[in-house]
Amino acid sequence: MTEDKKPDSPAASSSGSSHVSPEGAGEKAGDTEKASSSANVSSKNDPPVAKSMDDGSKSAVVARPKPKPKPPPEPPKGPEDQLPPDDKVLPPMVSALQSTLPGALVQVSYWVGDWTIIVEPERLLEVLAFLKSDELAQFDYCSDVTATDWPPREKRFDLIYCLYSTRLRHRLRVKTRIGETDSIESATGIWPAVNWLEREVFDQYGINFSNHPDLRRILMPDEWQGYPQRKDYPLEGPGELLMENPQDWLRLRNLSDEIEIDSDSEIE
Amino acid sequence: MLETVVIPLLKIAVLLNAVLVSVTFLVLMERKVIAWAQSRLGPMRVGPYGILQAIVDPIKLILKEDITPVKSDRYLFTLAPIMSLVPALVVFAVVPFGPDPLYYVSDINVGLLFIVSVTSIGVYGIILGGWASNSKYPLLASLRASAQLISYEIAVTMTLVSVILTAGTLSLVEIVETQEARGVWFGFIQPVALVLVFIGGLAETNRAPFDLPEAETELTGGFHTEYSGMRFALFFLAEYANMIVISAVVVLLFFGGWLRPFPSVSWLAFLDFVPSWIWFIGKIFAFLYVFIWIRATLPRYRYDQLMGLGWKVLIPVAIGNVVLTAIMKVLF
Amino acid sequence: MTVSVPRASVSAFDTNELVINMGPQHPSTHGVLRIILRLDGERVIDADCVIGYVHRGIEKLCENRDWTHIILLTDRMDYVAAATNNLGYVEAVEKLMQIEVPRRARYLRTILAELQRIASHCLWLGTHAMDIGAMTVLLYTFREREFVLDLFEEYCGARLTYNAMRVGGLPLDIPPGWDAKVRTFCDLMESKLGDYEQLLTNNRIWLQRTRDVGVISGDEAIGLGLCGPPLRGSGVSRDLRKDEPNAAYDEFEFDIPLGTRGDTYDRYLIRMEEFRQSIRIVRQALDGIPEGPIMGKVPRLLKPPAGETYHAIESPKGELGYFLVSDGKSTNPYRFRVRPPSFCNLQGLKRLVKGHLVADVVALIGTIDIVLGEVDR
Amino acid sequence: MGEALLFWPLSVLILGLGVMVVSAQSAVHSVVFLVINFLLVAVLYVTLNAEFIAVIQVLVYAGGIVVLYLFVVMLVNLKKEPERFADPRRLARSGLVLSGLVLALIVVAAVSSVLRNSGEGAVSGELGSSTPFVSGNTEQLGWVLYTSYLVPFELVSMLLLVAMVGAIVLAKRHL
Repeated sequence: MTEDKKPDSPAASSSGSSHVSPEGAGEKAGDTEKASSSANVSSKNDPPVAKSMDDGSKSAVVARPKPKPKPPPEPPKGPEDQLPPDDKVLPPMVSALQSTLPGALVQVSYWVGDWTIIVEPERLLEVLAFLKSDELAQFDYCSDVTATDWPPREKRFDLIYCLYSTRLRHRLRVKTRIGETDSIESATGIWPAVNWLEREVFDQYGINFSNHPDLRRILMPDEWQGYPQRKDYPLEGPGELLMENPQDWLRLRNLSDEIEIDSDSEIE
Repeated sequence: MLETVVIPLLKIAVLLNAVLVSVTFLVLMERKVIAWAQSRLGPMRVGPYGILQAIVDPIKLILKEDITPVKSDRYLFTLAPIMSLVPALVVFAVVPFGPDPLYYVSDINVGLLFIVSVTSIGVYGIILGGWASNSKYPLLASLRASAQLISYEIAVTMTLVSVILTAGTLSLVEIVETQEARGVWFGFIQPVALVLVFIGGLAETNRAPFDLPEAETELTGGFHTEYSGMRFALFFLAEYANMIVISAVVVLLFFGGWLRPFPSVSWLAFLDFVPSWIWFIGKIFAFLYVFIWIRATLPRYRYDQLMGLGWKVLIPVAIGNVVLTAIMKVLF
Repeated sequence: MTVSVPRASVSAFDTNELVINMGPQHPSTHGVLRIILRLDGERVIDADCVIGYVHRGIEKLCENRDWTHIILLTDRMDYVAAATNNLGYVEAVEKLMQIEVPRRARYLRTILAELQRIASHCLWLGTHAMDIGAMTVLLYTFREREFVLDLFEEYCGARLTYNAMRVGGLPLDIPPGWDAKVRTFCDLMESKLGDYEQLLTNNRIWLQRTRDVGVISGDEAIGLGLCGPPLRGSGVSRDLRKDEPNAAYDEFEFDIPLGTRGDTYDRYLIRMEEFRQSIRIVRQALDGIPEGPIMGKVPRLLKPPAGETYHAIESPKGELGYFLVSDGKSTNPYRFRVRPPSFCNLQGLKRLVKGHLVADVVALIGTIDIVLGEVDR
Repeated sequence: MGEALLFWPLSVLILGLGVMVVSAQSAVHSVVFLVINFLLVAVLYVTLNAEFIAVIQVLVYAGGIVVLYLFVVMLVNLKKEPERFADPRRLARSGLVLSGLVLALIVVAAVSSVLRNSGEGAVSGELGSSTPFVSGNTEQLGWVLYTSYLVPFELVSMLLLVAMVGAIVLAKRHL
């Protein structure tokens, strides 16, 4: 457990202020928003999820200071990774994985016919490489890479690789849990296919992939602020802030304007 | 004075009008024929069966705003469409519509070479148009165009040599008269040359399947991407006028020009009641129909394949044809 | 023979690479796709796809709609094959809730999905041929596609975004006489396919334009995550209708056409054969439509138990997967993720176009058959 | 008389265009002037009743060679003027000397040819005598080329072939 981030505001504000001059646009986007909202922590109103991931997660765990117009139900703390029933035999590649890479596997889960394995984030790449090359697994095809966001959890993201074997025709999902500031090794070396898929995860969730050849935003514009698929991102985009807290919205606008000016001057 | 100035001027006026009007109707014909090939109706709104579309289209183009891009080369941008249309029209000066001097503006003794050389000037319109637009797609298109036109011009000119050898003259009127005297169209004597000239003609007029300079699905319209209004209309006119020129050349050289079919068969002489120019124009339109038909049917060549076809197939075959014709001429 | 020319004398000329921007407004990028091409002459050195111009955040939207509303949003992804999108989604939910779907509904779903495949392939064939310059094919295929749209209109009232399926079955039974019309369409389509093939399959120019263009080996295609016809074109036998049968596919006989060379022409042939196989499936399904209900036992308020699942079906473009997470408490999915086949296939474009000419870029965009609504979601 | 009327304006135009070819700011413009120049020269040939030469002039020079010039000029993209020598005056001086030399050469050639013509009768007479049984400009040219000047003609064609091969070898690095 290398995770050191605590779900309270001092950590958030320190992480925000430590990145005053960021390099990447995506990183910049996240951090500036973080900074703006952490500066705003003391302000009385608490927009539902709009402000930032940190505050959102905190407000979800800590008791809400103000009653909402429509208080949402308690956010779930994580997926229920159901254990396989006792009469289910583990697929051979999972047992092979257990014996070859002991300790990498955290849990094996089975639900409505799908096998999922949950692995340590540090050993994810090792596991994926094993699954690709092993005789019993032969997962040569990566169908999908995606993530889920569970804000109350300490390691809030589930990163999920959906694997398929065109030779043995079976599927497996590999899941790992990572925190917001963690970065995880990219699997582009194993399957070139994950290039865009990981870019999309980065774009939508802000999960950092190290050693990714081309980590840029893909669906959102390059200068976009925030990560839209996170649970604390407002459904209708930053415009929702305008309704809740015009001041926040203005600050966001100014920030994005400044960034535009900066990037223009770089081009010139 | 009347003989040397007024009558030629009158002829030129009539000819120019006829060409321009037939170009507008050719556009309508193209739209209609392609529509029928594609199980559509084509233009139906303006006039009965859309006939008046031929008149409305030019009016629309003339009335449209004529945009000159800011960063374009202003003078060349205007010069280019002119340079493309003028040669296409000048060529008609030597096209004979009948045996009588009344039916042609002039009969110079190097008529065929005149046509070849004047049409070769037309490429400047395309190149300069593409360059003057100061835009990348037109530039690519004009590069394609110049390479394509030059290589196919070589093939076509080389092929024409074999026809000249067969006819023994460069004058278009005399070429047709030779066909009459021999009693057979040259298309039957020189079938290879016919095919070569027709393919080369398709390429020189930028028609499908060789319409690379204006391939709208690749180069978004090619060299005339930036053109609009009247200047676009000039390019448009030039393309269709060139189609008519190529058809006229093919008809004159290979299909007996104004002659009726089978000029040697005497019992077909009753066909002579049809005036010569009607035969000629009828044949031209038959060829134009083939042009359009091909456009509706075939996919487009790729640039390297097009150049390969020109240099590796057409030119060797054309040279071989010339050599063969010369040998036959010496032997027989 | 290699003649070496000193580098300095070459660089005296301005032979810079030309960077051209294809799209987002370009006649043959099939929507708002932007490709930045680096050219050496007309040869493509590198290509960078820029997407996201029609990103509507469908995944985010779906996480805030309830399980039934989402069907309508899935229509908007691959809008030329909306029924297939519906099918994939409702089956994923059914899998999550373990709902049994009546056999009649599964048969009808199969018919709808296969008709949709024919319509989608019609659009693909027309635009692909149009890009390569054969414009007549476009009008022919649209004529037939119109027939399919009419059939769908008669079935559900909509022509493009059908909202044609429900969790647990179908909202509507087929109108009387509809199956006869589908049969007529199958006969018509079969004869028209001959027309298309006559225009293209043995056409020399078509062969020259598509043979050996965008060749990709099977292993490389797997690695790049290609799916659907582009993957099968490289000789990889992977069709989810056979491998992981959904709807009623396990009850029908059909073949999976496979390519040998992995070039554009093979991909073309495969899709042409898929037309025929789809017709074959539709005919078998029409012959055997069982009587019975069209809706299974479904609770009024959908609230799947907590858990997650990934369910993929073979859409006309390839593997269309849905990854759904339910928290078991709310009536919305906690996570709604689509694995869009067009997106994954478009990723391969960069590899396919390298070394080809500008004109081939157009042919290759056509051959991977993308719908930007699905790429961007 | 009519020819003379046409000749003087034409020659003035041709010379003027020649100056513009040299002095045009943009390389593409100067190529365009060159094309017009060639077309006018072709008209000059027509006034001399040399239709064949005129047509070939248009076909080969205006329609063929200059297109290639234009091709190159467009691609090389000479937005800025090429580098000048440090001393612009030196360039002007050497230009002046060169043009003076060329002018002197032309004058000498013209004077000597006039002197020779007056002394030995017309050259065209000789030409005519060697081509007794053909009529017309084109045939005459062909006759002369393939009889009196056969060897030079073939030599020139060889030279062109060599030049072509050389150009291909230079341009294509990998054959």
